[in-house]
Amino acid sequence: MTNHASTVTVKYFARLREHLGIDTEQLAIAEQSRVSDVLATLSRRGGPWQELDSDRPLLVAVNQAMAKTSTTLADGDEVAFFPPVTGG
Amino acid sequence: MTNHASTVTVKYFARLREHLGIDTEQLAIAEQSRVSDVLATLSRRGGPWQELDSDRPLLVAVNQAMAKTSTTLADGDEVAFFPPVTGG
Amino acid sequence: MVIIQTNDFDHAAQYQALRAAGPTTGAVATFTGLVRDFGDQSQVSGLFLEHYPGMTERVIEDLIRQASQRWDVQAVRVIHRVGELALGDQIVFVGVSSAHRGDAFAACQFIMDALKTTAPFWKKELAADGDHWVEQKDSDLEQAQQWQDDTP
Amino acid sequence: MVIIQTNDFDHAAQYQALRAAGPTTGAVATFTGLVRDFGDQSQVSGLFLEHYPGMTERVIEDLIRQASQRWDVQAVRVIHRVGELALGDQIVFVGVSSAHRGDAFAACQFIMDALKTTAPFWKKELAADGDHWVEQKDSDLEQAQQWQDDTP
Repeated sequence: MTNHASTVTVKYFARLREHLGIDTEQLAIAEQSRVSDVLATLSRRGGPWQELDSDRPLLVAVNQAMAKTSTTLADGDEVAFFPPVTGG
Repeated sequence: MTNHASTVTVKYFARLREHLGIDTEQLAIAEQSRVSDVLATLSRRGGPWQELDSDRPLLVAVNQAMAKTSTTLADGDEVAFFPPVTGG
Repeated sequence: MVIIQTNDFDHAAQYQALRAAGPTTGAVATFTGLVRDFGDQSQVSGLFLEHYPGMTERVIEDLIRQASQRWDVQAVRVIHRVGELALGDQIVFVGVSSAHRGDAFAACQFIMDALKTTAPFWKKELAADGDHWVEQKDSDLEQAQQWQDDTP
Repeated sequence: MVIIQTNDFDHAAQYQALRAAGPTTGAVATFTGLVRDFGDQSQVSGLFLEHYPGMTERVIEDLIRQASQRWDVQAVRVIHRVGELALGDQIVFVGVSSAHRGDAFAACQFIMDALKTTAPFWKKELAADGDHWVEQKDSDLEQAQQWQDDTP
């Protein structure tokens, strides 16, 4: 049984935000979860969420700094998923 | 005896203009004269003019385009002598 | 100085602030990006720009820090607009003042190139036949990559 | 557009003209050179700038032609002041508009670098301990040289 010891804020931007129909949510995660665990959890919701587990280029930031799927999360972290950036 | 068949306008700029105390003059030259001939003629005036024959960096333009000491001059040409440029 | 805003900005005021950086300021380089009349698809009528508030400012401030370590830079000003923009509108301003022109040019171009690939902004092109999110360009990645190979 | 003048110029008006180059203008790069508080010697109070009228315009127009052949350039504006200038005064403006930022940056920097070594301007620094003509810098020659090695 999973130990829901931590809560992270998850944010979605741009095409991903529109596709999932949500811009932010609170998510309970097990201690020592990695970004890849969060992605697996989210993609199990099915429907548009399966895109999170696909090959489509997807970037992740943890606490507003670029991160990797192997990054370990702590209670209160802010995790953001978004497509490659296209500003300027 | 030199054949004074052509006349050129000679201009001097910047440090050179101040050093020679002149900014422009008309000069009679032999046909088929080169820029180097003009420099030799001018430097024979002595005093500050000898600088024209020295190693000091000196640029030359003929009809407002950069030229060489080997450039041949024609009647009515505009010859300009000046130090390396320092604008901008 | 980094500002993210929906309103338009006054280019002249930015330039004058850069020019006034100090008596040893000899060079001011500026770059301005405008909404232009073509994109991934044709008939673009405007743009919608989304960003990640907080992270955007952090990323750009870090780029300014990197530029200041690498080049002789006296003042840097970056403004990026978000929200809905029309054709011809100003999108982004990067301005750098320095004692030397080479440093002003390099720092300005570095910040702009790096901003395009690392600052969390996303552009959606608005068009008569439907809006669409702009895809990242390989040329932008290559342009940003070159600064990692160069030694100033 | 090349203008040599003794009067100051309006940076904002130059930028607005470049910005209005057309609906496909996506990038405007500008460079401005200012009289700064140090030179070959210390205590510079100002500059006197001399030029070769006629040749100056030809040389700069040729640089603009070269830039237009090498890069995608929509409008170029160059202004260079001559006569007596004070500390902090604007000396030179080079502005380029283009569809693409890389072209705007490159053309702007190329014209500025080449102008410094090929346009017939001469600077005299005015100082309390005597005026003196500025010597050409090796760094300027090297900066201009690099454009001959590069392939855009």
